[in-house]
Amino acid sequence: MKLVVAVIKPFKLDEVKDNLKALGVQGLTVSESQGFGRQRGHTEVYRGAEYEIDFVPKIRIELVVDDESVAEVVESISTSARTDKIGDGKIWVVPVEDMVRIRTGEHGHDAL
Amino acid sequence: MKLVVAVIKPFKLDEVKDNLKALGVQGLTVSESQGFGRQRGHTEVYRGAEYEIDFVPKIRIELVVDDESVAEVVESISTSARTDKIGDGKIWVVPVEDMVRIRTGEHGHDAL
Amino acid sequence: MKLVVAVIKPFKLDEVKDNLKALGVQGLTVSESQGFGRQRGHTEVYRGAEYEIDFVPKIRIELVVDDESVAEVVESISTSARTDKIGDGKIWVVPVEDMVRIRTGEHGHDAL
Amino acid sequence: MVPDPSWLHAGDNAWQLTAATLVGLMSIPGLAILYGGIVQKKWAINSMMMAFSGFAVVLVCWVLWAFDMGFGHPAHLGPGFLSSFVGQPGAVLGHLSEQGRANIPLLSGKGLMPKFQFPQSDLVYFQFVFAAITPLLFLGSILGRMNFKAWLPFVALWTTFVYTVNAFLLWGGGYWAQKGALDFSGGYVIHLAAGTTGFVAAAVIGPRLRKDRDTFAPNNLLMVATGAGLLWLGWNGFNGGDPYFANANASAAVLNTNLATAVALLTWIICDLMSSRRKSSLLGSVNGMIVGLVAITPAAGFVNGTGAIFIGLIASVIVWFSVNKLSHRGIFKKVDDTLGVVHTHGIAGLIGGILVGFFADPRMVEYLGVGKTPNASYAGLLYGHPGQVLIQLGAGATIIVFDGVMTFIILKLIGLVIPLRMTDEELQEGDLALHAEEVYAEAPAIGARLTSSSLESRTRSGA
Amino acid sequence: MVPDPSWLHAGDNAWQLTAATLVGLMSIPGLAILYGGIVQKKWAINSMMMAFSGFAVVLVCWVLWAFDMGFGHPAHLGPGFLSSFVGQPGAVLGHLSEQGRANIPLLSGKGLMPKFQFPQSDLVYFQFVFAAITPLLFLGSILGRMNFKAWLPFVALWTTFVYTVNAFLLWGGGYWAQKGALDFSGGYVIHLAAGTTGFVAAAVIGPRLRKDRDTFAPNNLLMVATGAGLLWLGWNGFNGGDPYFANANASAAVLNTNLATAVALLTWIICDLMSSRRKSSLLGSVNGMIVGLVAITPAAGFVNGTGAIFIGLIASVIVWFSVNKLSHRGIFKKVDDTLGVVHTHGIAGLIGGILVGFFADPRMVEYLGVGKTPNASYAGLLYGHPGQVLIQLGAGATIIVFDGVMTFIILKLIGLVIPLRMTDEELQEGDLALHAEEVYAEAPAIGARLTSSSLESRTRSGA
Amino acid sequence: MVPDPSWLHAGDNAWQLTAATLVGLMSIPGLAILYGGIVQKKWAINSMMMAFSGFAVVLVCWVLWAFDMGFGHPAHLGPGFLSSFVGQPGAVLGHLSEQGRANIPLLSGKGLMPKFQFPQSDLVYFQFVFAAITPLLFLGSILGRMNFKAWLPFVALWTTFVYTVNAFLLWGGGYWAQKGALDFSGGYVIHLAAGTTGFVAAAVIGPRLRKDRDTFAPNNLLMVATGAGLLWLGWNGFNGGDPYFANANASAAVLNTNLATAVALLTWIICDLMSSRRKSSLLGSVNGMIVGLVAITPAAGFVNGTGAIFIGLIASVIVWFSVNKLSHRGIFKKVDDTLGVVHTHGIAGLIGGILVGFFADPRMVEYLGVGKTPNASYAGLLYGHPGQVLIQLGAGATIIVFDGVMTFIILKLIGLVIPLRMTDEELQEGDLALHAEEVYAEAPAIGARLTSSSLESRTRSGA
Ligand SMILES: Nc1ncnc2c1ncn2[C@@H]1O[C@H](COP(=O)(O)OP(=O)(O)O)[C@@H](O)[C@H]1O
Ligand SMILES: Nc1ncnc2c1ncn2[C@@H]1O[C@H](COP(=O)(O)OP(=O)(O)O)[C@@H](O)[C@H]1O
Ligand SMILES: Nc1ncnc2c1ncn2[C@@H]1O[C@H](COP(=O)(O)OP(=O)(O)O)[C@@H](O)[C@H]1O
Repeated sequence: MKLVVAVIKPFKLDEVKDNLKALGVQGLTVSESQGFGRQRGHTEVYRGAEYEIDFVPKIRIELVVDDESVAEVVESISTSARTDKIGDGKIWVVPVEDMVRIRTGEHGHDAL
Repeated sequence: MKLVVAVIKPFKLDEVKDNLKALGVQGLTVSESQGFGRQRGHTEVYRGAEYEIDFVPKIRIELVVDDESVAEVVESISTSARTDKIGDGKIWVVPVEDMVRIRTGEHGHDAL
Repeated sequence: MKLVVAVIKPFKLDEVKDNLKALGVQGLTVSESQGFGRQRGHTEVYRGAEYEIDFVPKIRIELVVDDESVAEVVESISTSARTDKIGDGKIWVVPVEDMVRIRTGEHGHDAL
Repeated sequence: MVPDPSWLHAGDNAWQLTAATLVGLMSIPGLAILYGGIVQKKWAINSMMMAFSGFAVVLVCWVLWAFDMGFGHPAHLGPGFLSSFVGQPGAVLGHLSEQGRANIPLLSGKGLMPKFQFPQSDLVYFQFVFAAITPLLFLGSILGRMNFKAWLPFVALWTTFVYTVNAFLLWGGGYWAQKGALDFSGGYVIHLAAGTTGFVAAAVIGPRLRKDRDTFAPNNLLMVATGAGLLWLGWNGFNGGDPYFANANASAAVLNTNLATAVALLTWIICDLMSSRRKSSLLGSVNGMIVGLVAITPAAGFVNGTGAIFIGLIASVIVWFSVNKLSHRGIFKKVDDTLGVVHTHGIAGLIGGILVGFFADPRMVEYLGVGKTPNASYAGLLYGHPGQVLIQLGAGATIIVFDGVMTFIILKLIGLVIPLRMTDEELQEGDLALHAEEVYAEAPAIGARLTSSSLESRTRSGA
Repeated sequence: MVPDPSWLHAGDNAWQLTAATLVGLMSIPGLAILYGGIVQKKWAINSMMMAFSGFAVVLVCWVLWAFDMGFGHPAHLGPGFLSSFVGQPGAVLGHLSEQGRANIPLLSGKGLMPKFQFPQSDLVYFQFVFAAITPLLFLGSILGRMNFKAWLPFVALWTTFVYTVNAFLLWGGGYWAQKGALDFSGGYVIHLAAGTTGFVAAAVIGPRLRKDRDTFAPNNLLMVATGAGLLWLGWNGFNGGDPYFANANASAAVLNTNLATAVALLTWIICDLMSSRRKSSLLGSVNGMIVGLVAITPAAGFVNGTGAIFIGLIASVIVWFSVNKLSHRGIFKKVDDTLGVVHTHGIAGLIGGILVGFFADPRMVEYLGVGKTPNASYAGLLYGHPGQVLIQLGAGATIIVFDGVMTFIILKLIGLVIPLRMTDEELQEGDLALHAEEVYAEAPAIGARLTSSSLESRTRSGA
Repeated sequence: MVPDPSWLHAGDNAWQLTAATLVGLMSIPGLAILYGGIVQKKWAINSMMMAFSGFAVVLVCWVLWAFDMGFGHPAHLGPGFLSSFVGQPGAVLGHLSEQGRANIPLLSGKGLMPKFQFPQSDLVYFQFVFAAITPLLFLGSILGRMNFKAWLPFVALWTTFVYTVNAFLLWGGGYWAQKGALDFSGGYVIHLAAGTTGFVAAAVIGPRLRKDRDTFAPNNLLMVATGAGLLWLGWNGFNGGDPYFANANASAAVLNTNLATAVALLTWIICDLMSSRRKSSLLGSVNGMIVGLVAITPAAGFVNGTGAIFIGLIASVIVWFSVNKLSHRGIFKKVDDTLGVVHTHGIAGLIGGILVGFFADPRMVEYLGVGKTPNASYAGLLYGHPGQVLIQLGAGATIIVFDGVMTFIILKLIGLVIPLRMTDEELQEGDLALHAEEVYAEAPAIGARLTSSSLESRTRSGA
C-alpha cells in the first residue's frame, strides 16, 4: 500500500474528490495548510506600510491506496487539480507498511 | 522507527492520548482535519435549499515510535478510538529513516 | 527522495523558512498543529476552577527533498528552530517513492 | 439667553435624534456585520465595504439634492399624477435649512399632522437613515458578484430617481398620500422597494458562481446574531420615530412592533419544527424575526395589539412557505437573490401593507384633533372601510412596477459604462482580489512580513 | 391638531422608550452573544436560540396576561399576604390599554409617586424588557444540556407564576412594597430571582457532560466583550429608567450605577492580581463588572455616590471569594451552574439588596413632595432607620424561597410531559444535532454542496 | 407629588443621558472590540483589558477629584494664565452634587450659555464619557507592549494632570475659552490630546517586537467593523450632546457630523482607488470615516453644511497623505504608534480645529440671545473674523506642547517605580503570558481538562 499526499489549490478540492470517487476511492482525509513555493503570496496594506504574506492557502489531501491503484490515483489528482498556473501544487507517494480500520480492527487491504 | 498516523473522531482524542501515555508514549502531534468516507456528513439548510456537507471533522494524530512498539501503539489507538460506528477512522504505518530532537540534536531512538 | 517533516515552535517559522530558502529549497508546505510532549501546556481559569490545556501550538512543516540534500536540510531546520528550551520539536525523515508537479505533470527530481 | 426657539420641544427633538441614531445603528454596524457574517469568508470584506460606502453615498446625495425631492415642494411635471409624484431637488446646507423649523410643505400643519417641533436638520437626518438603509437591504440580493465600482453610482442613481419617488408618493404628500394610502414606516417605501429592486438587480447582474451558490455557508453566525439583535431593537427607532413626536402613538408603535416580531419569530420556529426537517435553526429564527419587523412596519401605529399579533402570524406563515417552498421553483430559482430579500423584505412588506388595509383601527390615534379637526387616525376593512385594501393594493403595485422598471433601466445604463459584475478572477478569489484584505487576516498570515521595499527603509533607519 | 394629550410629557416618554430600548439591547443581542461567545463552539447556536426565543415567549405572555399580574389590580386570593401578592391577569391589546395614560393601580398618584406622564404601552414595554431579561439571565445556569422544547414552556410558566409575583410584591404595590422594601431596578425581582431559579434549575435538570465541564473554554472572547459592553452601557437604561421620569434621580442613578461598576471591576482585578494566580483576566474583569452592575441595581437612586462606591467594593470582594473559593465546595460544586449565575447575579443581587438597607440616603430624592406630601426618599440603617435592613432581609428571603420552590415544581411538571434534558446524541454533538447548524459553518464546510435532490432540480432548470 | 424641580427639563435631561450613553458605547464595547479585532490574536485580550480597566479608572478619578478640576471653580495658582488653567479638585459624591442643578461656575448663565436644565450628576456623567474615551484613544498608540500594571496609574495621572487642564482651558471657562477658542466637542481636548499623548507615549515606552510590527495582521475585521459602526453612530451623542440642550444646534451638529464623515470616507476610498494600489480596503474606509468624525468634532455646531463637507474633504485628503506617505518617513517611522493615532486623531483633530477658524458661520446659532444678550454664535475667517484662525492655532499649540511634555514626565516618573514595558516573555507570548487567556480559547484547546488538583476534588465528590 502507498500513501498519496497531494497539496492543491483549495477551490479544486471538489473536482479532485469527485473524480477520485468515480475511480472507486472510498475515503480520504484533508487538512488546511499553507504553501510556500514559486507562487507569490499576496500583499496587505496597513497604515501605509505594505506587508507581503509569503504563504498561500492550500488543501492537503492524503489517502492510502493499493499499490496497483497508485498510478491512476496520482494521474487523476494531477489532472483534476491542474489549472496550468503556477502554484497548482505537488503530489508525493510514500510507502505504507500497514493499515487498520479502527471500527473493525481489519488490517491491510481490507481496511481501505 | 515508524510513523503511525491515525485519523479519529475528535471526541476520542483525550482517551486515545491518555492510553498512549499509559503505554509510555512521550510525545505526539495532532492536527484538525476533515474526513471523507463511508460516514455521511451533515445537511445544512439555507433559504430553503438543503446543502450537504460531504466532509466530517476528524483529528489526525501522528507519532513516531520504535519498531518494537508499533504493534502495541496501533492496538492501543485502535481500541481507545473505537465506537463501533461508521467513521471511527483509520490508522496507517509508514517507515521512518531518521528522527531528530531539535533541542539537543540527538538522532534516532534517543530523539523519541 | 525523502519527505522531511518538522514540528516546531510557531514563532520560529520565519527563521526556518528563510534559512531553507538560502539553502536553495524551492517549496514547502506548513500546517497548524498541536503538540503533546514534555513541554507543558498552559492553565486557564474559569469560574474559579483551573483547567490545564495539555496541548501546545506547533507548526508542522513538510518538504520533499533530494536524497543528497536530506542531511543539510535536517541540519538547517534543526539549527534555526532551536531555542534550547523544552518543546523545540522534532524532525523525522520518510522515504518518498515519487513526486509529481501538478502543473506540468513532471515526475521525480524535476518535480521538486 | 435661551437654548431654543419657542417652537422647539426638547422632548420631541431628543426622541427624534435618538430614533434616528437607532435606525442608523441598524445599518452601521447592524446590516454590515450581519452580511459580513452570513456570507462565505471570501465575501466578508466586500459585503461590509459595500454597506459602509453605500451608506455614505446616500447621505451626500440626500443633503445635496435628494431630501427635497422626497419631502420638499412638488415638482409639477405635468397634469394629475405627474404633478405630485416627486419633489423639486434642492440642497440642505445653509444655516436656515439646518436650524429652521422642520417642514414638509404638503403635510405640516395641513390638517394631516401638527407642525413639527424640531429643526429641519433633524428631519433631514431622520429621513436619511431610512433612505440609507434601503440600498443596504437590497444589497443583500446582489452580494457576491456585483462590481464595487458599479455599486456606488447605482446607489446614487437609485436614491435620486427611485427612492425619492417612493418617499414622495407615500410620505411627502404625493399621489398615494393624497389617496389615503398608509405606510407607517416604510413597508412599501423601504421594504417592498428593497425586495423588488434587489430581485431585479440580481436578475440583471446575473448569479454568483455556481460554486458559491452550492457551498453557501455562513462564516460567523455570532455576527449574524449581533446584527440581527441591532435590527430588532433598532426597530424601536424605525417605527417609534415615525409619528415625529414622542407621543402615545410612538409608544404604541414600539409595543406593536415588538409584539408582531415575537409572534413571527415563534411562528417560524414552530413551522420549522413541524416541517420534515423537525429542527429549528438560528437563521430560521432570524428570518422569522425580520419578517415580523418588516410586516408590522407599514402598520405599527395604525393597528392595535390584536392587529399586530395577526400581522406577525400571517406574514410569518406566508413567508415561511415562500422561502421553503417557492424558492426552489420558477423565477425564484432562476434569479440568484443571495439572501432572499425578495421574500423577507419584498413579500413581507407587501403583506404588511395589505394587512394594514384590514387591521387599521380608527381608535388608534396618531395625533389628536383640536376643535373641528378630527383625530389623525385610519380605518381598515375590519373597521368598516373596505376601500382601504384597494388603496393599499394600488400603492403596492405602483412601487413594484416603478421600482422594478427603474432599477432595470438604471442598471442597464450603468452597465454601458462600468461592468456590473466582477471579473472572473475576483469572483474566484473574493476579498483578496477585490480589496487586498481578508476578514480573518491572521490565520493564513503565518509568516507575513514587510515587503522588501518597506522592510529595507525600516531596516536602514534602525527603527 | 396636537401631537399628544396634555398629560403626556414628551421628555419623559422619550427617555422611557430610550431606556427600554437600552435594556432590550442588553438581552438582544447582548446576552445572546455573550453566551454564544463564552460557551464551547458546539453550544453557540443553541445558546443564542434559547436567548432569542425566550425573549419572544416572554413578550407574548406579557401582553396577553402577565403584565397585569405584575402591575395591575390585586387579585384578592385570601386574607393578608394572599390578598396582595399578585395581580389579576389581563391582556394589553386594545387601543385604550395602548394609548391611555400609564397606571399602576396601587401606586400611581397614591402619594408614593406622581402620576405617569406617558402611555400604558410605554410602561408595558419598559416592564417587558425587564421581565424578558430575567429568564435570559438564568439561562446562563442551564446552558449546554436543557432541551430546547422544554425551555419554551419553562419560560412561559416561570414568567406567569413566578416573575409576576416577584414584580407585584416589590413594584406593583404588593406585600413587600407596602412594608417599604426597596428594590430600585431589580436586585431582587430580577437578579436574586435569576440566581435562585438558575441554581435550582441546574440541579433539577442535572449537569452537563463530564467532558463539557472539564474542557470548558470560551470560543470567542471578543463576543463576550461585545456582550459585556452592551450590558454595562445598557444598564444606564436599566437603572436610569426606573424613576419613570427623566428627572434628577434618573441621572443620579446612572452615575451611581457606573461608579459602583467601575469600583467593582477594579476591585476584582486587584483581587485577581493579589491571589495566587497573580494574573488578571478579561473574564475576571467582566465578572467584576457584572457584580457591580447587579449589586447597585436595587440601590441606584436611593444611595449617594459614597454608598455606590461601598456597594461596588463590598459586593466585588464577597463575590470574588464566593466564585474563587466557594464554587469548589459543597453544593456549589455539586450543582452544575454553567456560568455561575448564582454567584454573579444571585449573591450579588442579595448583597446589593441588603446593603441598600444600610446605605439608603434620605436626602437622595426620587420625587419631590408638594404641599404636605413628603419627598419620596428612603433611609437606611446608616441614616437612622435600622429596620430597613430587616425589611430587606425579609423581602430577599421571600424571593429565594418562593422562586426556588416554584421553579422546582414547574420543572418537575414540565418534565412529566417533555424531557428536560437533551438526548445523549445531542449532548455529544451539540448544535449540529440540535439545530443542524454550526456557528462557524464555513470552516468545516470545505466541499459542501447541494444535496442530490435540490441539486437535481437546479440542474434540470439550468439555473 | 412631582417628578422634578422646576428648573429640570425632562427633554434636555433625556437627551443628555442618551448622548452620554452613546458616547459610552463608543468606548465600551466600541473601541475595546475594534482594538481586540485589529491587533494580532496574541494581543486581543490584553487590548480589551486595557480598554475596560482604563474606562473604570477614569470614572473613579473623575468623581473623586477630577471633574471639579476640569469644570469647577478655578484654582488661582498665580497671575494671568496661571489663574485660569485648571479648577480646584473636589468630589462629586453627596446628594446635592448629584441631584442639584448642573453648573459650570465660569460659564452657566454668564452670557455665554443659558443655565443648565439638568442635574449635576448628568453633567458629571456626560463629561466622564469624554474623559474616559481619551485614554482609550491613545491606548491605540501603545498596544502590544505597555505593561498593564503601569497602564492603570498612567491613566489615573494623565486624567488628573493633563485631561483636566485641557478641559478647563477650553470648556471649563479657562484661558483659551476666554480668548474665544472654539472646540465644539473635543477636536483639541480629546483628539489632538490623544494623538499627541499616544505618540509621545509610544516613543517613551519603545516599539513593539520587530516581529510583531512586521507581521501585523488584524485577527478579525468583523469586530473592527462592529467597533467602527458604534463609533460612527455613537458620535451622534458625542457631537449632538455638546450644546447641553436638545436644541436646534444639537440636530445641526448631528447632521454635519454625519455629512463630514460620509465625505471623508468616500474621499479616502477615492484616494485609495487612485493610488498605485488601485484597491480600496475596509481598513481604509474605517480610517477615512474616523478622520471625518474627528475633524468635524471641533466644528460640528459652528459650521453649516457646506463647511462640514469641506472639513471632511480637506481632512481626509491630508490625513490620507500623512498615513500613506509620511508614516514611512522621519519621526513617524521611528516611533511605533501602533494604530497610527497621531494621524487619524492627532492630525485630523488639529486640522478640524484650524478649519473651524475658517468655516465658523455666525448664522449657525448655538443658543438664542434674549433682550440685549446676543446669540451665542461664532465667526471664522471666511465670515469676516480672521483672528479666529490665530486663536485656534494658539489653543492647538498649547495642547500639543502641554500634553506632550506632561505625558513624558508622567511616564518617566511611573517608570521609576513600575516597568513601562512588558517582560520579554510577555512580549513573545502575549495574552497567554499576561492574562492566562486566549481570545479564541477553544481552537487550541483540543484536549483541555481540569488540572489534577481540581479534577481530584471533583472526582471525589462524584459530582
Ligand atoms: N518540495 C516541496 N515539498 C513539499 N511541498 C512543496 C514542495 N514544493 C512545493 N510544495 C507545495 O506545492 C505548492 C505549489 O508549489 P509552487 O512552487 O508554488 O508551484 P508549482 O508546483 O506550480 O511549481 C507550494 O505552495 C507548496 O505547498
Ligand atoms: N483510504 C483512506 N486514506 C486516508 N484516509 C481515509 C481513507 N479511508 C478513510 N479515511 C479516513 O477515515 C475516516 C473514516 O472512514 P469511513 O469510511 O467514514 O469509516 P470507517 O473507517 O468506519 O469505515 C474518513 O473520514 C477519512 O478521514
Ligand atoms: N514521538 C513523537 N512523534 C511525533 N511528534 C512528537 C513526538 N514526540 C514529540 N513530538 C512533537 O514534538 C513536540 C516537542 O516535544 P517535547 O517532548 O515537548 O519537547 P522536546 O522535543 O524539546 O523534548 C511535541 O509538542 C510534539 O508536537
